[in-house]
Amino acid sequence: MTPADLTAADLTALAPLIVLGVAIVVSMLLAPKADAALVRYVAALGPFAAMGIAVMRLGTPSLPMPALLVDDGFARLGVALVAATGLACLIFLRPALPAREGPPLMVLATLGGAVLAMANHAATVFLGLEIITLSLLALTVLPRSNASLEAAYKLLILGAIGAAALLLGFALAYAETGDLSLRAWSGSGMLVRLGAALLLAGIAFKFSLVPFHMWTPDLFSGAPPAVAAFAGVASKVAVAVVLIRLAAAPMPEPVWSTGLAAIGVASILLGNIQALRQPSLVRMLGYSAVAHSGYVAVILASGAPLGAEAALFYLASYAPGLIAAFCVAAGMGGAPMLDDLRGLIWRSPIAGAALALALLSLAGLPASVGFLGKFYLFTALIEAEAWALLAAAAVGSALGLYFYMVFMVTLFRRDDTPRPTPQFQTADTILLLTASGMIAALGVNPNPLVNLVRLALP
Amino acid sequence: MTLGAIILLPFFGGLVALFANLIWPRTDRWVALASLVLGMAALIFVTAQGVLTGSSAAGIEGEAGRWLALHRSDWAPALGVQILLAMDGLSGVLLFLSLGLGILTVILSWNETEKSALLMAALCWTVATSNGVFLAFDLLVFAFFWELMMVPAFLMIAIWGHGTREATAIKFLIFNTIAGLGLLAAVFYLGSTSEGPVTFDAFVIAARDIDPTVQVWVLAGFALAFMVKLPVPPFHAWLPDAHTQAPTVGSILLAGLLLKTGAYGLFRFPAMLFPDGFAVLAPYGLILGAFGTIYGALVACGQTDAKRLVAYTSVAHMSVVLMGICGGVHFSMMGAGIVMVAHAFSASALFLLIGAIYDRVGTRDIRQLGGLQRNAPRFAATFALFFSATLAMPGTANFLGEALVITGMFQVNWVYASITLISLVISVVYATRLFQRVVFGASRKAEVKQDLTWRELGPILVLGTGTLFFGLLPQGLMVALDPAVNAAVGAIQAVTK
Amino acid sequence: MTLSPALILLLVPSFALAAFMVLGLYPYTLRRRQVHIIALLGGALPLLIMAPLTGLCAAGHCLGVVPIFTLTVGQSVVALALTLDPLGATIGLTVSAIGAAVLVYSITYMAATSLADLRRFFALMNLFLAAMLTMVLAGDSIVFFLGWELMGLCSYFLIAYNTTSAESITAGRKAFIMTRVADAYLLAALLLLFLHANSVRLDVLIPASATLDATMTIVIAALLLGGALGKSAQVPFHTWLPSAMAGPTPVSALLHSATMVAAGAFLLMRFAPLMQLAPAVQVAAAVLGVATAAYGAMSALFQQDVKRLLAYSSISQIGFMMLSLGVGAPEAAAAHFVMHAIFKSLLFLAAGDITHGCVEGTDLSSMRGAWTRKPVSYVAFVAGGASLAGLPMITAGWWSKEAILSAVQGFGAVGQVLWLGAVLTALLTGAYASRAIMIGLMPMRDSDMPHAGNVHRHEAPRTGTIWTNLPLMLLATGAIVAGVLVTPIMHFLGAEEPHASAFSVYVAAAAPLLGVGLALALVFVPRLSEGLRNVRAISRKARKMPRRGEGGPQSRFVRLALWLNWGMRFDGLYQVMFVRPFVKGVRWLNGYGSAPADPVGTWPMLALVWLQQKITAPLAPDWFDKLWMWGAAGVVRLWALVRRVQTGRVRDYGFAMAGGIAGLLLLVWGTP
Amino acid sequence: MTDTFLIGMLVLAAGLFAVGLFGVLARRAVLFQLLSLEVMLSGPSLAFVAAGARHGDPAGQGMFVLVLILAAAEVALGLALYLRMARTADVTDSDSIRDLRH
Amino acid sequence: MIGWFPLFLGTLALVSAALAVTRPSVVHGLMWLVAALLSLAATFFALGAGFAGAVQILIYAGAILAVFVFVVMTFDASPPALARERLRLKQAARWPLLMVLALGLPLAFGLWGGAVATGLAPGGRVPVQAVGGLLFGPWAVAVEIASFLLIAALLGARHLVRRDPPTDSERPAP
Repeated sequence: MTPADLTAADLTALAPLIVLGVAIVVSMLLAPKADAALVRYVAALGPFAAMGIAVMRLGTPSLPMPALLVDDGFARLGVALVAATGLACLIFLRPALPAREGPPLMVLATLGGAVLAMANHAATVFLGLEIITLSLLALTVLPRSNASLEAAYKLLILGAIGAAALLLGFALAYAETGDLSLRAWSGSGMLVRLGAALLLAGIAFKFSLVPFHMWTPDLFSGAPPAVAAFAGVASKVAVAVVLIRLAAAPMPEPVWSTGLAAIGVASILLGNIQALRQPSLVRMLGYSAVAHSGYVAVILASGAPLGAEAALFYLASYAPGLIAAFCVAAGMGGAPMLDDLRGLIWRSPIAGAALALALLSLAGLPASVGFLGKFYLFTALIEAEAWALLAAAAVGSALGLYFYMVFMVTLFRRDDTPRPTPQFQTADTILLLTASGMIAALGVNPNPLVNLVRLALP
Repeated sequence: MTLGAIILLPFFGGLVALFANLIWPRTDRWVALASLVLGMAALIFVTAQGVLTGSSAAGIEGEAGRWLALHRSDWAPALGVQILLAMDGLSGVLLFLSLGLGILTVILSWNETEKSALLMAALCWTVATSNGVFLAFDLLVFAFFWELMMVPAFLMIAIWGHGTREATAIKFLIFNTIAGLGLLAAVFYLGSTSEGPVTFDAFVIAARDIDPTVQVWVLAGFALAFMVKLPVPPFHAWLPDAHTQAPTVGSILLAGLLLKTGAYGLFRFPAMLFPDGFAVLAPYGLILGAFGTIYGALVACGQTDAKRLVAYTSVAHMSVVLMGICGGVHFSMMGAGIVMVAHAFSASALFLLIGAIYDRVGTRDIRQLGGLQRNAPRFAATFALFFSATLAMPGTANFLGEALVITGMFQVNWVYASITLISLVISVVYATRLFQRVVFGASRKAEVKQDLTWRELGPILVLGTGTLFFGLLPQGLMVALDPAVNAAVGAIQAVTK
Repeated sequence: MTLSPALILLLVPSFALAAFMVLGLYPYTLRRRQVHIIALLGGALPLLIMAPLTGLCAAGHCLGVVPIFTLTVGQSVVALALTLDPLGATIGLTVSAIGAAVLVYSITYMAATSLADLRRFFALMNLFLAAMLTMVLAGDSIVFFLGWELMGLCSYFLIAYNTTSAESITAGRKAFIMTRVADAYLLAALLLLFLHANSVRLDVLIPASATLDATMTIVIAALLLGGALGKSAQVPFHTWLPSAMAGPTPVSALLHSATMVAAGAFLLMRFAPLMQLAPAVQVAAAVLGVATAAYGAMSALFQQDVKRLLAYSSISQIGFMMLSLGVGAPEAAAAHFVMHAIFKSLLFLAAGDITHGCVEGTDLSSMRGAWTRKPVSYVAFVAGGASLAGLPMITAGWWSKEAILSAVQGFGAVGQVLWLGAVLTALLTGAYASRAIMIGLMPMRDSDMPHAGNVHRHEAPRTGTIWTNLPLMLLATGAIVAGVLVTPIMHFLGAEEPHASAFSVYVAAAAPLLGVGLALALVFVPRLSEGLRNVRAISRKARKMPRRGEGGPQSRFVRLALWLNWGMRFDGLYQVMFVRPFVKGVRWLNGYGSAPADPVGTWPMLALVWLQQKITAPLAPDWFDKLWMWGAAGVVRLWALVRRVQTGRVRDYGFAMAGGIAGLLLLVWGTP
Repeated sequence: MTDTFLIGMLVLAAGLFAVGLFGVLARRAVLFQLLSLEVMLSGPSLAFVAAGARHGDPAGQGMFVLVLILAAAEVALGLALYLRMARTADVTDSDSIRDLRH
Repeated sequence: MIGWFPLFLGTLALVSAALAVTRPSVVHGLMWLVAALLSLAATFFALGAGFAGAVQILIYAGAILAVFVFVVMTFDASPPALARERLRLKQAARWPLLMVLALGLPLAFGLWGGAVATGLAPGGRVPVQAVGGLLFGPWAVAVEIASFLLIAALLGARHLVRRDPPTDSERPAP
């Protein structure tokens, strides 16, 4: 099949990628000369359109796709979530005016996520992952501060290790089966099993699971908050889709149930413990992101029938909280410490309340959508009768509660020291309100989100 | 949907109150009051309807006549969650209590200036969430309200508290949330192991035949949450701190309402859902309760902070409730129900009085107080009334409840009965200690000059009337509680026989 | 609740209760006169209703059970009721009469108090009266217990009436706590009976006790006895009563003569049919009764405070009642109840009037010169004292005591021993009663009055007002002539004429007279009176029982007298046995000792710390073990440890990743 | 090409990966770490090409091209980063770049 | 015998790579890297993957290394600096070496015991046309996407090397 052979059906299925690509190219070309706001709007059109297309096509029958990609419910949901996150992050991507590469890079990262969500083949998985990594890297250095350079350097080096491991894994499986699509992983020879271990390492890097997680907190504190939010949400959603596909392959055994479960549990425990007394908001979110990845990993490792649904719901429920928290961090100048947050809710009620709600959701307390995410997590683990994993998740949740609450209480502390009021633009405020609204509304009535996730299931 | 209104009216009232001041200043308290009064009206309407038209609960088999109102609608069918609200006499009594205390606390904090809108909202939300707990029969919704209930209380302690309020607030939250995890895990387990469609409908689960061993474990999860909230030693460590540091209205709602949710949960669910597990665990509950009632009383005897003292008496009294429930006979459960109500009146009133003293002289140290008798006779008189209630003087509802619990204990095991009797004796020790230090004597360092104002006296008289009324004419209360008690006792006896 | 004429019974306590509510709750300031009127109405109206009702009852038209209303607790029915039977009528009439007398007397006695305190005083007195009447007339165990407990509460407030005096506050608390113990016994007994009979009505409950099994009968009877002993200040629960004399005199007159302390005896009279089913308990009651009587009499003999003397005499006299109840003669006990109420309230009132305003308070020396200072009161005191001493034939006390002694003699072999003890006690009674009287005859001595306050004594009016004299005279008359009522009362209650051998009657009659002789010796034999003066000096100075050898060498007589003066040191015994361990325990629980405050609440923390110290610390150098023991080491410390993993060096990060990869590969390679 | 030789090539590829990884872990100089990345990535390249040759499948070489693109992109970004960092820090020692930690 | 020759060349590449990462001087390291890459290219030719070999030489050994060499000019190559590099490697080498062994040995032993799925016929030389046909046929989308990878690198690199001062660094350097 050559490009000329593309059918209308193919174009429909590829439409999200196409609109994203067009948005990237146009905004990139506009970037050096045009008004920065215009660049941002043009760039935003891409994720917006991609999200619209993906959501509209949810639930319709799968179309046959060109090789390497697949058009099924997971792909559409993944694209929708990635694009939505990309759009949100674009709004509060701060160093926008001088560094005009920002918006196109953010859309680029979104494109990577979309590719990953649709990937069905070693080539696309690899490309999707690396586009995300490299564009995040480029986004990270936008401020060109020492911290951002350091974070980018760490991501580069570690990302290359991860990529090399992933590639070697694919290569080994390919050597044994001669097949590069994800079906290859259903083999059970030694080469496939070794490859699976390497593949898991590569993916766990992107999913920031212990011990492949160490770039996460550094990136979260070094990069602009919007970038961190994207790394925390969108790339994980996309990787989760890949993991779900791999789970369906199914992956060869000791690696999957034991290996993934072990690193998942390690992530839950280590992430939560490392976040325990962390005074910096963004680093705390970084460590807690590790823990949240761990929760998703144990869901998938447990092999619960509910696994895919639970994992996707968990990530979707986790998204608004993290985005809102990072948006507040952006307004506070990027890396607020615990002391900076003292009494925030009195100084800036909307930001404070949004952050409080976000922490509530991340902690998984009721009346927030995070609670239902935890509900799914525990239900799935109980269903799979994975008691050890359940215990780890419970311990992790209890630990998590502590540090989220420390931040929460700080927000309400009365404080006499004058502190700067955070700066929020109108778009930020709208984003905060939307995210808070989603946390609360979905927390009370999760049906829309549940139905959305269910539409994606085969 | 009137049942829903009982929850939603206070909730939205709180929400509106939060923003009301932005439009017209000082309207927040009116909004809060109005929403609570409307909620009370809705409750009265539902109760009257239920009593007059008989059972409206066609959906619950074999329990005709018990339920005053029932509401069932879908919430998240995808998750098997529905809005299932039901009200019987027990719920009704506690709902009256909750809304009534809500109104009282709004009146008490009428002149609050610091972040008054948020305080009003927190008061309304406390009432709304505990109403949810009292009404929900979908276990997930129950757990939802259960966890949510902590948020406004947490805010009240953390913002308007005294002393080390933040640490206390976190302690409160950690204790209850960790305990809440047990409840959540148990609820999830029940939901996810259902045969057929996932459901959290308590009535469906109650009808299910669960393996007794499993029942024990799941019940342990439930009981942990309830016993921490109750609280029973050794899970009580959060309570004295929370009571001491909380503002007066916070203490009143904690003692009057939040502790009751724990008692309600123990009263309602173990016997209903896990009778086999209940039969296994109840003896341990009795032991814990017996220990707690003596322990709480003994520790109370040595306190110097008046609020802490009352807090420990709460520990003792709620342990009696635990004993009553675990006794599992009609007398003891009825007694537990009455102690719940009585303790809500007496402890709230004592917190109110101590709060009023604290407002005047800025200390709660009973070594520094004194001379109330001479300077503030109204204070002294009301204090004497609730002092009598605390030590379970006949004629107060507290006595009735404890006497019934003791009666039930005699049916269960005379050892527990004698322990309860001993606690009655010790109650005199701590009560007289509090009373004589605060009311008698010459004025020590902190002299209360101003007697109770009418705004304080009004709520106290309401509480005092309640204490005496239910102590002398408890028939209405007993009739209201009877169906719930009968159901629980019936379920237990069906197993133990 | 149907309206019936019988409901008039409900009015008896209601008036006193209404007076309490008006005085206690009426929000506006009442004037002194109005307070007096309300209090008197509350005190006198019950008497005015009780008197005709008792008359009717004596004529054979008792009202019987008057149901009030009915509660249902599950399958059980709780029917609240009042009842008027001969026992209730007799005791009720006595109580209301004494109550009225005391309230009338109080008007003058309390003239110096402030209006607010006066209101409080009368309100509580009325409430107390209402409670006692409620208990006496109770037709079911709930109402009975309501009155019983309410009395305890009122006694607390009344004994601690003087709220600025630490002594009276402590005394009130002591009384409350000790009687509460008895209340717990009673409550247990009542609830057990309720469970057995499935009813609270006394007319159902008591007959139903016949069907109890033997063990349960003994248990319940013992519990009832415990309740009675506690409330009636019998050994070993008696120590609260002497301390309770810290309250005002009218309070002592009401609470500690006719009503509260006698309530225990009334309880056993009420439940006499049940008690008779448990002979072992009855014997115990009798033995304890006679022991208490003897104990009280011996202690009273050496008291230096007139009120304490009267307190011990109350203990002693109620011991007689217990003895009578123990030998199965509740009617005699009831008769003695009536007589005791009359003469003991009289004694309190008279002594109160005599010593009122004296510098030395109620010390016996304040009685000196009473004959010249307060002739009316002194005459009344003599009448009461004679009745207490039981001077044969001419006093009411002799008749009722004789009835008891006769009943005891009819109690078989044990009865003879008990009788002997009782007679000896009667001797002692004669001694201490006449000792107080004789001191009243002695002239005032300025040497006893170290302060200038004796001016006050001289200026006090020789005769009191009508408000004091009227009750004193009426009661004094009663104390002498009411003896004629003993037989009718016993008939009324359904007992046979008491009859005893002539010898025993002579002996019993001689005993009080011998006692008078003993008193003469104590007062007028120089050595003995000197010794007593020593006792007085020591006990006033030390405020506690001196140790052996302390305060100089003492004769054996003085040591004995001191020992008895201090009530055989029961207080110290209880201090050591109960109070101190309790206080120590409470203090330990509250963090004064080595344990932290609220140890159980902090045990999870302590356990963690302990685990950390015991398990983790020895392994501290071993990092691997430390990792495993993280659960014990405290999560925060773990955090401090773990956060160092994030070194910031990219090589270390890569190293961790390589470790992860290696681990996964090893997993694959190592798994077949 | 027999399977045994394929395995041999794969072992060599793994060796290249390991050597590159060693370089990243052991060398402190930034430039050497970047250099080691190239070595590390050449491992999978070799494995893909060898496997493609074993199966006679062009996809192996196709993957090789993609790996090459990645390598090129990483070198470009890495060196740009290096130059930018060289203005402020001693980049002969990557251990000194550790402001973000704990 | 086709098998032995690529193995030999591959071993050569491995040894060169090992030398490349252990030289103290970056210039020497680069030279050995070139050697390794060229050996690899030769291996590809020997394996019959002419396209890969050619691309390896052109792009890797040519373009990429040219960039490297350009950057290497900034590197301090004085004798003390070299001595320091040597010392640093010596100090830091032990644990990485052990770790790489821990990782490499199971991999190698596992591979040694592995086998290719039965039923797959051994293929032969892959003509360049086949590769081209794949890349511009079924994999066209992947190639398109790969171009975005380069765009990302391009944008990032351009931003990094641009001369203007970082006016918008919103985060102060720690």
